[in-house]
Amino acid sequence: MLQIKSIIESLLFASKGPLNVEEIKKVIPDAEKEEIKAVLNELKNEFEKRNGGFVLHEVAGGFQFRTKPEHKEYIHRLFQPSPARLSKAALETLAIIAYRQPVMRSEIEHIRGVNAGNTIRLLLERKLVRILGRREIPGRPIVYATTQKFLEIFDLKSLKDLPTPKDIDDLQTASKPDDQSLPFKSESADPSTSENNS
Amino acid sequence: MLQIKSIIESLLFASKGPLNVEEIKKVIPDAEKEEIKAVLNELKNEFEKRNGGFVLHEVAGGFQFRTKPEHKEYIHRLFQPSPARLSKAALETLAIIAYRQPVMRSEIEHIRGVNAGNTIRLLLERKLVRILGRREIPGRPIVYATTQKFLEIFDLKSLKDLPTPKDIDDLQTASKPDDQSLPFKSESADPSTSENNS
Amino acid sequence: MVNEPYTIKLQDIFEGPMDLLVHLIKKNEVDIYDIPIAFITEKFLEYLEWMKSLDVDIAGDFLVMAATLAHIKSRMLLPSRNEGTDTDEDDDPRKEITGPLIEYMQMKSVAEKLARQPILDEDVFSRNVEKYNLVHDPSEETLQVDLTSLLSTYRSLLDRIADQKGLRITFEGISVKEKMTELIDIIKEKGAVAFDSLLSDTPDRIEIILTFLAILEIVKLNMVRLIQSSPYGNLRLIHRKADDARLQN
Repeated sequence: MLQIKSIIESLLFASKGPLNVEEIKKVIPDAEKEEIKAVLNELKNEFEKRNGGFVLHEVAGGFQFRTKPEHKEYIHRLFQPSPARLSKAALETLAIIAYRQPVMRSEIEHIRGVNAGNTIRLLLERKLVRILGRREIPGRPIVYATTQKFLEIFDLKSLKDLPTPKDIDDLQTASKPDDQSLPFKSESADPSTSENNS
Repeated sequence: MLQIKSIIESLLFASKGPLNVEEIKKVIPDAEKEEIKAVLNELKNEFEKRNGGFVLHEVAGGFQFRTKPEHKEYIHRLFQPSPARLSKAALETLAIIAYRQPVMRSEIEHIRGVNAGNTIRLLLERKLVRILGRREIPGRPIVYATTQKFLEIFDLKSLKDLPTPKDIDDLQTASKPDDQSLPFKSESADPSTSENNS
Repeated sequence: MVNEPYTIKLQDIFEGPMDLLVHLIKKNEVDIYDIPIAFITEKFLEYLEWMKSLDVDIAGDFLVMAATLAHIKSRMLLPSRNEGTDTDEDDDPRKEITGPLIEYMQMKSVAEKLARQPILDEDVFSRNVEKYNLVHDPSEETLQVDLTSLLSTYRSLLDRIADQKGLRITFEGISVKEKMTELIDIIKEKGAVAFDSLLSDTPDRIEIILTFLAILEIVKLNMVRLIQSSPYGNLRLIHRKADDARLQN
């Protein structure tokens, strides 16, 4: 029999999206979950140490081979034209949906103060958000949530990994150039507080 | 500056097809052709020696990362259609059954313009649709509906939660005035804010 | 008129009134808990004037906000009803925009942080396996299904047949459809049922109408027979299959 490590590596290589332990287990039923987990971590370390063009990255609850950010310039040159970047409106709408999910269109519009129909449509088309169902209030409005692909695209391990909003004090000083360059300050605010689960 | 080897590896990794020396040279103009050729051979040897799940394969005048043939059995298993994966034909048929249930095969075929027997059978096998009964008209045609499993796969609480084409069309239009999408609901009944949103 | 001309590049056109307000507050280093409402209103209107001078269509949202600001400003001028008590802060009319502004600024900060992540297909890349050699026959290609793909598939089918004559597809409420499926299941199981028993204990009008419509549809499908023994008597629904069996015995 082939080495499990080699098999797992080929699966990660051939898969379209990140693979998790359960998905690998389904393909190699003989392997123990613990064993798979160990191999994944071993591979991750190995590719990191190799310092080549790509690494095994942990994202959206699974593992996926990805190039390193420092190569982007060259890869963009290889793929012309590069995909359209998300607009500010799309990012803001996405942030609201991510934080407030499940959320209605009217709630998004209430926060942003502008019509959100087209932006939601775009996010649906790009599969970054999905229709979760309807809210049981008059009119039965549709409620939206983020997708697995949202996690994959924005390099999040899970929704718990979402960036926390800035504190109000930080928001006010954000216009000063010095403050803007601050890296992610780990906020004291717990991501699971008020904003997260209304 | 990044190592040329690392850049070339990332290009080979991200590319859709095999890359040859000229194509790589276009992306990294500073690199000499001889250098690129040497790096490609070096990478090829390295991955061969590594004895992992994939190798750098020389094909069609270029180089491409490929899984090893001995892994194909596992990779086929990975790609085996799970209940959440369907062919385009199956998805179309499922969409018609979901939105028009209870529905007869002839109606499905009328909409799709092709024979639907095989795809219906496949959907029955996958337990995404079921036979609801027969219409008591000549020929006693079978009537189809979706199943509980259908709801589970699409993450719906009930069929009532299924979004309709109208929901998507509505996204193109401005939200209705009663949609509470005004930037602010002013608690006092202010005529200037209550009717301005159209 | 405008002593400090705006130097706004066209790509900085504001997304909406909230976006503009945030800009004004940050630019002027205003304390969000103590917004100088007259000043901000003035700056807000200046911007609208500027947009007008550029012949930019000012969206209704901006006008609503201008009205809201003016309204708050006028309320600030009125003496507080609870003067002398501790509730001054709660009475602050500015509260109406402070809360939403804070919320919006927080969401903006999340959006900014998200944009700084290494974004897949922009900053980092996974393998492009769309055309993986394993798929031999394109018709065999499978798609990951989700609600959005189900819905867009149905929509494109509707578009495809939209021009065909003699086929009318209407957007029917799914609720009647669901009710039909539910009722057929019940009737099939029991053989025959009374209309009343199909309703919940305290049915509302919608439920009665929905149930009735669903029954009419089922009858039209010829899957059940409808019997009413006396005028205004209870409707009975009999499954065609059970009916046949009874007649034969």
